Amino acid sequence: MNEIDGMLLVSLFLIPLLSAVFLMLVPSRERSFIIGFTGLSSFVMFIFSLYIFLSYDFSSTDQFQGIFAIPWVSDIGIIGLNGIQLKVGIDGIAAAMILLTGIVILAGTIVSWKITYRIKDFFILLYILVAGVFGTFAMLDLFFWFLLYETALLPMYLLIGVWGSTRKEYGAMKLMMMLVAGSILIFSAIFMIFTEAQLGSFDLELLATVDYNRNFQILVFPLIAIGCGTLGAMFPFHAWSPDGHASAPTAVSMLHAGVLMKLGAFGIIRLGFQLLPEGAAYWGPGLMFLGIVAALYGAVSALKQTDLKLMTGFSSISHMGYVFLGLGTYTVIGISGAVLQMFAHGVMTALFFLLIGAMYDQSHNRDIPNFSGLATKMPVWSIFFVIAGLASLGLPGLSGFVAELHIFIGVFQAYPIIGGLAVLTAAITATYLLRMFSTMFFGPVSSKWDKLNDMTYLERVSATILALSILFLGLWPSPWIDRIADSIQIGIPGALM
Amino acid sequence: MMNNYFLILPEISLLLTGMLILFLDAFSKELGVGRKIFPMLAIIGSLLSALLSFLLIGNNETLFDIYKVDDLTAYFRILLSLILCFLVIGSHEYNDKKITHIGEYYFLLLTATVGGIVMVAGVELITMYVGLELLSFSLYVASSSLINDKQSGEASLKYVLIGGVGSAILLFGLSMIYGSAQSTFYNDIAINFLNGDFFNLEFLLVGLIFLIAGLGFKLSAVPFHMWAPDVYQGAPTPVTAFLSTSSKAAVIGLLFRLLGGPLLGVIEYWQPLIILLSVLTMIIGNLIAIQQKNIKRMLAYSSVGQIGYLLMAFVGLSSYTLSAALFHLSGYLATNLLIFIAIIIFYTKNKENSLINDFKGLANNQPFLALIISAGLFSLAGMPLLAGFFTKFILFQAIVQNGFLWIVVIAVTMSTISLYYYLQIIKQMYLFEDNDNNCVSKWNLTPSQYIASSLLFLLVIFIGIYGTPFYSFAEQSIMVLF
Amino acid sequence: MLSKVPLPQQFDRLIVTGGIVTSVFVILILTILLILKFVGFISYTEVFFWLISSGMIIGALASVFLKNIVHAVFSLLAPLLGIVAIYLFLGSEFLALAQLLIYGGGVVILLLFALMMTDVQDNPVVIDGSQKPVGFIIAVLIGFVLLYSIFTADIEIATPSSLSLADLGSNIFTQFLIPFLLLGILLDIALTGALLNGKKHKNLQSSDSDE
Amino acid sequence: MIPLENFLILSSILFCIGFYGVLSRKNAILILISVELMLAAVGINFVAFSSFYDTERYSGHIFALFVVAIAAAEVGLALGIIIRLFRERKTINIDEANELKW
Repeated sequence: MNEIDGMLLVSLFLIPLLSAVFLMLVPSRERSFIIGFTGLSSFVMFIFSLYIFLSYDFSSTDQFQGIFAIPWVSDIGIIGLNGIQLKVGIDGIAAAMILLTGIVILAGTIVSWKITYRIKDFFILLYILVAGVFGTFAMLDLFFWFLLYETALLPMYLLIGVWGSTRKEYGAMKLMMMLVAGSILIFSAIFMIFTEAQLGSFDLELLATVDYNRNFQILVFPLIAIGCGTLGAMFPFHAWSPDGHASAPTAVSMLHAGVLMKLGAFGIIRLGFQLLPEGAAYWGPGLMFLGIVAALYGAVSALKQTDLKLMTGFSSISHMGYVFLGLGTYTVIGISGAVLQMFAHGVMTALFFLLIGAMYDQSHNRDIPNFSGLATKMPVWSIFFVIAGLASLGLPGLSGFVAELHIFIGVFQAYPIIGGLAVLTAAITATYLLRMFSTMFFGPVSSKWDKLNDMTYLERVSATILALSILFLGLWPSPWIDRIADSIQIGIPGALM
Repeated sequence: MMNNYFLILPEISLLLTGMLILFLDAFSKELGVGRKIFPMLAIIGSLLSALLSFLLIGNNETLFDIYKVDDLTAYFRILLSLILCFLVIGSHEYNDKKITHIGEYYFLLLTATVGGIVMVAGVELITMYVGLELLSFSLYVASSSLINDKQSGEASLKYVLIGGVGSAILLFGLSMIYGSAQSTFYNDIAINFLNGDFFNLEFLLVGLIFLIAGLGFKLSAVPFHMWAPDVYQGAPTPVTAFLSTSSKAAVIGLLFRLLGGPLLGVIEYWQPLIILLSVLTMIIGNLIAIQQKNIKRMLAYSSVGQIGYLLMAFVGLSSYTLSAALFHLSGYLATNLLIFIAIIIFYTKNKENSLINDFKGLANNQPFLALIISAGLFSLAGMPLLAGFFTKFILFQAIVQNGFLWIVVIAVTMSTISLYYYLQIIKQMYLFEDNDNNCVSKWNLTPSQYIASSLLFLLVIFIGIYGTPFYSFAEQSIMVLF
Repeated sequence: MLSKVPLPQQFDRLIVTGGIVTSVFVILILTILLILKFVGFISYTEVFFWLISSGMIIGALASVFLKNIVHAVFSLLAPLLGIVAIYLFLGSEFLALAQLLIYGGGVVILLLFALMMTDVQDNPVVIDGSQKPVGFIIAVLIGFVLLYSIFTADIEIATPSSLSLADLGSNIFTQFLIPFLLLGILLDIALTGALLNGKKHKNLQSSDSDE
Repeated sequence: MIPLENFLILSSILFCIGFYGVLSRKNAILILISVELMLAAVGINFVAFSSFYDTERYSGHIFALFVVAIAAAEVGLALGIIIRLFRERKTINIDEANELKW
């Protein structure tokens, strides 16, 4: 495979940023132009991310590829030579995440075209968010990493607050305050690492070469884990997630559950595992414990929900629990499973939210017992929903299976009891999903929903993109596994085989 | 010894402009000049002063041993002159509408700026004190200049009385420090303090307590902040803007000179006081701001909180923290001025209740204004891509480097809490519709309003993305102290 | 306007009672001090110093504690004029003179004018704030700290030296020229402020004075 | 001859009395009087230190002179504002002047 051009990575987050700036200059009445432009822009982003994923050279022994650096702030004050650089580069994990973002943003943009209220402002904020997400995945400098991480959080408030539905102000404020509070911990951790390393540089590669004191690592790792874990909806810090998801507009839910939550887990890998391996090894069982608690708690809570979106929200918490479970094993296979799960869950949950949004726009109702017989009324919708649901409960041949298999193997290697609990969680997941299917799709067609139409063409297109990704990962996972496992072996040397 | 009077040309130009304005105002009927000429003159004067100060960068000379013209002075000269310039450009329509004695008003703003510069440039206690009073007196009078507004008079009275108490406390502290060091000249004080047992420790301690309390009054640091919200609310909004930018900047500049110069030798005695002041200011300022319904009071408490972050720089005093603080100060001033100018522009057209509710639905009626206000507020809260993030990052990093992680953790927590009340304003602008028709539905900004607000907006973004040139200038200015 | 001012009556009572109270205090203190002098504890200079400083403190206390605002303003005369004597003790004639003119002549008269123009002739008794005890505790604490620091301070023994008017003048007009010029502007500002606020503005009705 | 301590003690007492006045009084003119007391104390301090210690430049004397001038200006300014406030609402008690929350 050929080398990745670093300029491509830079342009990956410049495209959405410049698109946002360009959109600001477009008059808001030019609706069709805005739709065309965002379609083009998101398609370019998708192609770029796909190209980056495909051209990633997984046989290489370098940890990062496509490194490209522009010196930004150097040699002033405490900041030494090359202190802050705009430095990009990716490993296999980031490549997978970038592809995920590309897929979700393409699908999200397409379904957002039906928005009528201030569509221009919506896309400006959405693209700023996407710029932050792409940047965080690609950045190799702690300063810019944190800057773009915060940039990804910032537009959420307005996106949910203005375009959201039920209890949007409360949900938006709660989400914003909790996520920013989490970022304080990351901020402190970055400062402590920078001060401890005494290099005067925020370069991640350089900082990773330092051999930090074991006690220091044990002290700082929880800061990163909790800070990033808040965004990843780790168990005691997940409170924002159901409300936030329930009130967010469709595209934002998709992007948020699909990509932003993965940013949290990605942060734990990038900062926690790669900079502080001993701390990660020390806290691994703790992470695992929180992961299994989250998985069980999310699944049991989802069992009780009748609101479709809340159910999906809790199911997300449960699936993110698997991710932390996999990370906590601290084995190559477990971490690979976690990354695969991040990708699988991202695509799957985006499809879920897309479908729920398509439904809600027509019926303004999300209560599961209210529906019945939808399989005859909305066949296409139901097929997509079943695909997403089956992927979620880990049916072989779909994306969820591959990921969960990896995680379970890793967990059984380390702690068989927790592995048993994880399998129990999978069973509960199957219970609530199958129960929902039987309620909603079968039985008599309620006359209340006579006016319901099946999905529009735009929704079908974007759902197809997501569903294809699910099938692809489920049937032929080796492109992902090759890239991810190699990077983990190189990047996290302490991880057990 | 010949003194080079060219070195104080910026101040002279400001003062002469002020005098010219007073003269033209007094004889406006005879000379037939309109009200439009005063803001023009003020802008020209401040720009001239900024230009002259720019030309005087690189000098390092002391006039009469009491007035130092070096890069730190130049930095503050440029800063204060530009603040005045932007403020007048952005607010002259407002002033024209609300303020009757317009000539005196611009004269007062110019003298206040001179006072601020003198505070930073003076390297002798008397000069410093006269500069401080020049600034304070101008603002006492300026805050009373809404002749028909009852709030304005009350605010001014409270300001005069509490400002007088603050001055008296400050003076008592200065007298004790004078008694301890036996000189009012910074150079001699520094030498005497460095010489060990030559000074009187008890007097010094008492002096430092009173000095910092007195300056705390001027800075509105907690627990000396009680005047700030009332005065901010009652004073005309441009004066409020001046209070929260220039007057704060000048006191911080004075602290740079005083704590980084003569009192550096006795850092162990004043450090605990500054830590206490800074922590209290951050915590209480931000916590009280949450409950405010009045936008000017909220911004008053927010600027109290922001002062806490600046005071942190003196905790672990080194050239790094001071340069970072100076850098942060410039970012903070640009941001705060941006918000205030946007608010002034808003109230030029709308009825001034100063309530947060006034801004309901602004994003529909006036998207540009809503955008710059939210950019400013996000920058104050330290959100990325804007000045607040980068400058705070550098400042906090410098303080952590000096071993005060715990205080930075408090500061970051507080700046998150501040995000909560800034979001209240943003919520009003974006999330709600203007159902009660509080604001005039559509209007166009005048060119001067566009110039002031968009230049500051670009500056805030520029500092946030690429602040290196500003930091280098700040560092070069701070280096004259070390 | 003058007919509205019932000050003469008040002045009569004020001067008589004030004179009696003052002389009682002065005689009392003077007796004690003279006894001390003849016993041999202190010198004549010190007799004067103690007399004046106790007068100042009593006057200051009166101006802070008295309920009648006119009495309080008059009591301020004691500390303000006492300072004149203190400056003379410290050998600074010019400052003493300036103090006498500005404070005794200017400030107190100004305060009385302000009293005349406000409502005190009708109701000279004022009510103090509710935070009196707190203020008292804080003031006593500060006083304790100050006195403690002065008593523990290791003050080197020196003699006060007097400053000639010529030296003072040359100092002000050479070395301290810049602050002196700025002081002129400051007075100008104060004048502007007093005029701006003190003047009656008749025909200025602002658009939004709807209260 | 009177030692330095006596002057300092006198000024400290005057300062505290003034400070108490500031804290306890509610009438604007009386607060102003208390501030004058504090400034008088400061003047004594400056002149005393100057006469005893700083016999070369006598900065303290000059400082005291400046303080006197500025204090007088402040009284003038504050009285102007007090009169304006009285004209507006017939009271000079800062408690009753509560257009703004005190």
